[in-house]
Amino acid sequence: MPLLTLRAAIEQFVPDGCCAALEGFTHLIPFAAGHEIIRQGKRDLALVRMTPDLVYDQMIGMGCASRLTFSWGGNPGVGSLHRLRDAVEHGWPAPLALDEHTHAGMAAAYSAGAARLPFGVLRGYIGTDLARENPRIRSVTCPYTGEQLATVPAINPDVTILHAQRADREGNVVLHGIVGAQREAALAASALVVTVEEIVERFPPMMNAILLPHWVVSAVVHCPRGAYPAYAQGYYARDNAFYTRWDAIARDRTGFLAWMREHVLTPSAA
Amino acid sequence: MPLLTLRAAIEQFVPDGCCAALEGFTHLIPFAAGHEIIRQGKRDLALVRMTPDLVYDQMIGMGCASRLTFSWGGNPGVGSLHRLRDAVEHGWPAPLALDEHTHAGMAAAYSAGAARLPFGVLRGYIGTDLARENPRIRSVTCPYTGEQLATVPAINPDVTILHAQRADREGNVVLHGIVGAQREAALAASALVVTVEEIVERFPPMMNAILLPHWVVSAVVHCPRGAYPAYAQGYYARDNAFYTRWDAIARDRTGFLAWMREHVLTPSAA
Amino acid sequence: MNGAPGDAPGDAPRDGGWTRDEMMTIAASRLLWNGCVCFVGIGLPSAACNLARLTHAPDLVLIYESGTLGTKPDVLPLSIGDGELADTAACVIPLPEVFAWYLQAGRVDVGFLGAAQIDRYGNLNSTVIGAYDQPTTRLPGAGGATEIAAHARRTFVMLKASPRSFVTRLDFRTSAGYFEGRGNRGASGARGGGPRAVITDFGVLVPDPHSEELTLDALFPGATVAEARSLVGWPLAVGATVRGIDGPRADELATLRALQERTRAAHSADHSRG
Amino acid sequence: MNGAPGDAPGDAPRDGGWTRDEMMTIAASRLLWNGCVCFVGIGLPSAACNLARLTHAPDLVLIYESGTLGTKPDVLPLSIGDGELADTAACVIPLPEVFAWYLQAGRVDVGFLGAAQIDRYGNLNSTVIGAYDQPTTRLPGAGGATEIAAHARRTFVMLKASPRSFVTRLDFRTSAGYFEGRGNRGASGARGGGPRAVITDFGVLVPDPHSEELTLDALFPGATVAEARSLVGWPLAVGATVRGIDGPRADELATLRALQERTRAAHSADHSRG
Repeated sequence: MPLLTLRAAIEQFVPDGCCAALEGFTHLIPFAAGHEIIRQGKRDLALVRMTPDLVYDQMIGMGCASRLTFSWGGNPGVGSLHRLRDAVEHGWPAPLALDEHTHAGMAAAYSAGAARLPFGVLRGYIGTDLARENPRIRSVTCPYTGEQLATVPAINPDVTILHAQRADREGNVVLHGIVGAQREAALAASALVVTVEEIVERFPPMMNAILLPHWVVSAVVHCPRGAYPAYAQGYYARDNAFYTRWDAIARDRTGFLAWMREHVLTPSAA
Repeated sequence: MPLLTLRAAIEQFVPDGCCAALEGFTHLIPFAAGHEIIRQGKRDLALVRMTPDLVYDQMIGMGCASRLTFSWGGNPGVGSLHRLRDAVEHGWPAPLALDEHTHAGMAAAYSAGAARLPFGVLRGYIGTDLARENPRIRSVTCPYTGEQLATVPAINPDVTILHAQRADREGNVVLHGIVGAQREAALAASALVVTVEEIVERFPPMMNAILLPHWVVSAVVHCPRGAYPAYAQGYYARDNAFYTRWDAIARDRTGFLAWMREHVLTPSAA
Repeated sequence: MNGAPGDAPGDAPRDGGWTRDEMMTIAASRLLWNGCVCFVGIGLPSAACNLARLTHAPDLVLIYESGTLGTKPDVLPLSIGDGELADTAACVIPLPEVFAWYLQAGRVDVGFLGAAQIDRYGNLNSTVIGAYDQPTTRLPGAGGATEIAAHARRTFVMLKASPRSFVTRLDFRTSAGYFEGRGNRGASGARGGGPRAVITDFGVLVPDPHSEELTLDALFPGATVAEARSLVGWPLAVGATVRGIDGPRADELATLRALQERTRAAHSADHSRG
Repeated sequence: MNGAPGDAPGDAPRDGGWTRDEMMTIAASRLLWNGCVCFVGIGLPSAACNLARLTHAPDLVLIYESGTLGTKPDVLPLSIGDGELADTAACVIPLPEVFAWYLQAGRVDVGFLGAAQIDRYGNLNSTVIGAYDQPTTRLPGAGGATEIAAHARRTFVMLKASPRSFVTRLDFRTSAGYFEGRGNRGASGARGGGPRAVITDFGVLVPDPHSEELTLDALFPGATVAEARSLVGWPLAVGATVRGIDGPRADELATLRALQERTRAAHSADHSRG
């Protein structure tokens, strides 16, 4: 497991056109990694995440993505993602194909991916029009009871990018707090890049802590505050005020682009 | 969640003929609960466990079981379970029907049970005669790739019995160390009885610890050393010497019965 | 789960010093019983559940879909995954386990839902206004809602009423209520009981036991049948007797306002550093 | 996973002061490379892996199916789930995750297997001797073996030789080797490479690249082709050149014996009171 700079990690593991999951469920959102993807001008990404939020709004608004697999695309507790909406409603800056699911469906798809099964099974998508709009939502018949159950195709990203609290020199990564489907997304991917708040020499044995062992980690990037304005349990709190402010920033194209230029694209922001 | 005596818990939750899983993977084996099942003379149980070991050897040898769902039935690190063998090879003291799986299959079956799905899917049972002998091992076709995958029917025991380190007064139960498929078996069951080393007033928030919340727990039994001769991480070590001695104790019927009378059936042993 | 809206700017106190948002929250909290296991969303449902926990139902079990089980937040979370929820949870588990082992397994007594649109059978839309491929308004989407609607033993819907939100025909069905009514839900594979109450800003609708059509069951103080009819986009059925709901008690109002005051203070603090 | 037998009573030192069990263990340890991820069973494989870790492969990653990842035991475990494995593991995960996310997902480089019987294509029996329904000897069963055999990138089998264990026809096939040989395994859905070496007490067998029949590849010091043939129940194929395996080096033998001495001391301690 190499220790890379953020720039090198994104260059190496996020080629144009790849399928990338920057997972995180409110907590430990890999904002810094998303900003580096924007700075490197990545194009045609098939982005995956249960809850695309501000950093996905930013990547979509900057034209990095051509496809989005997701289950809830909003600004949590605030409202809409205006850049996501603009892409879906008006094709700006580029059309965005949707592969839309429910949380339970995404969870099953990541879990299947982690287990290298081709599909996940759930009692899901009952009475929803989603299955009509998304031909990837199908069904199987139980070989014991004859019941029909919903299926989703496994999600196996080319690269999953996580933010975590700590790594050690060997490349073991530890997460604590709310972990969403991060472990499943990590183990489902061909490559796993983790930005971390802190790197320590060596972890003590961790017993039942949530650890991604070094031999499943492709690269570690030391990236303090890499989840800001989201939070890292034990390190810093969520900047709720920023989430609220984003609503106004992202509402129109010009204001959005100006903000991105100033805060993400300029060298001092890197 | 009521706090019960071991006797009351077994009387209430383990009727004759029920399907019971006393789970544990070397660690936290519910020996005391198994002994109470023997003392109460339960009959016709459909026992389930990935690794039936000494306490299953004892229950089978004492005639409690008519069926066994399992994946590895031995004395770990020592050799055979002579009472299990006698039941299978000679029908003593009663015939024992086998529902035999692999570890991966049992894990998938418990996981399906916990999720209340009717079956589990795995890339499993490849090239083994098990699928020929066990008609419950079947297959489904992936609706995306056309691949055939193995299936197992979900395991949903009437009761799962675990041993754990601690419970609080509310009935929350915490496990640490090797946990096998205990959480899955617990959540798959209709009723969950947990014997514990220790009961504390109240747990602090546990973040990512392995906790079975009080509203999935049917009963807690305060039962120090309830996993002996297996071990409870942080409380006492495994009595490896006893596992070795068991081989000789269980080898013939008379010696076995004498040992059980002295160590399990007599009131002082209760 | 689609967040229900917070206090709207126009929701000024009336009818004795409380707002309709407060009344909705209090009415919903009264539907919860001690010990019940609630799958909670952000916004009004979160306020209602925590109000119940702080008043008559101290042993209410709160599950947020972020994986926080048995959480006891001191302030309301802004997002479904605030650190406060993790800090005060009995435990925090991975999200796939919440959905498979708790929700799908039938271990949730009450699921709360919001939406942009509801129809007369309690079906919900939180996906798009307009056509799916060419939406007028793209909404956040299903999140946990579809499976909450299917698997929670019962659901409560909290949604402010207007002819644009209480509609004859959904633009998109995200989550199932009673489908087309008259037992239709039974054959769907949904194991939960469906919407047992819709708490809106004039009162509460409940499904008719036979037709399963949402029917006016109870009115908040100061609300009228005429007001209700004017806010619902279909010809609203009215129960034989429409109950009057008691206004907020002083302790309910005080507890709720203190909770919201703590929440405002906590969330306006500057967390941009450490 | 079926535990391989420990030191047999009759395994007295010979051929320069080391036993055949020791030679098997050392030969197996030499097949492991630094950093390789091993799925380990109890008995000889556990000794071989830990010997490798303590000699030439310090960064060997050991997984025991009990869920202990990256464990570094100071003494050999008696069971697959000893507390020592949990205490020294990088982390301990639930067993279903080990099998689904690590083994089935192809994240295991080497799986070790034992058995009661092996046939000429490396298929294994650890289930029954005799008929399944009326067994002469009921063995412990598959455990993890079937899926280790299917999914580990390669497997190493450790099994002492006798005409009763190296048989023409298995009584029951628990785990797949090369099926009937000649590429037969390819169509089975097994993603791992199959048995690359069988380490037995006279030397090592490897599959012929074409027929996939197990073929004598190397002999321990003091062992002969005639001895090998006498212990194998089928007409043993012998490679064009049979390598001689170097006897144990002093450091290998010292490290292994110290490990076993620590193990004996630890396991004979009285743990009946915590």
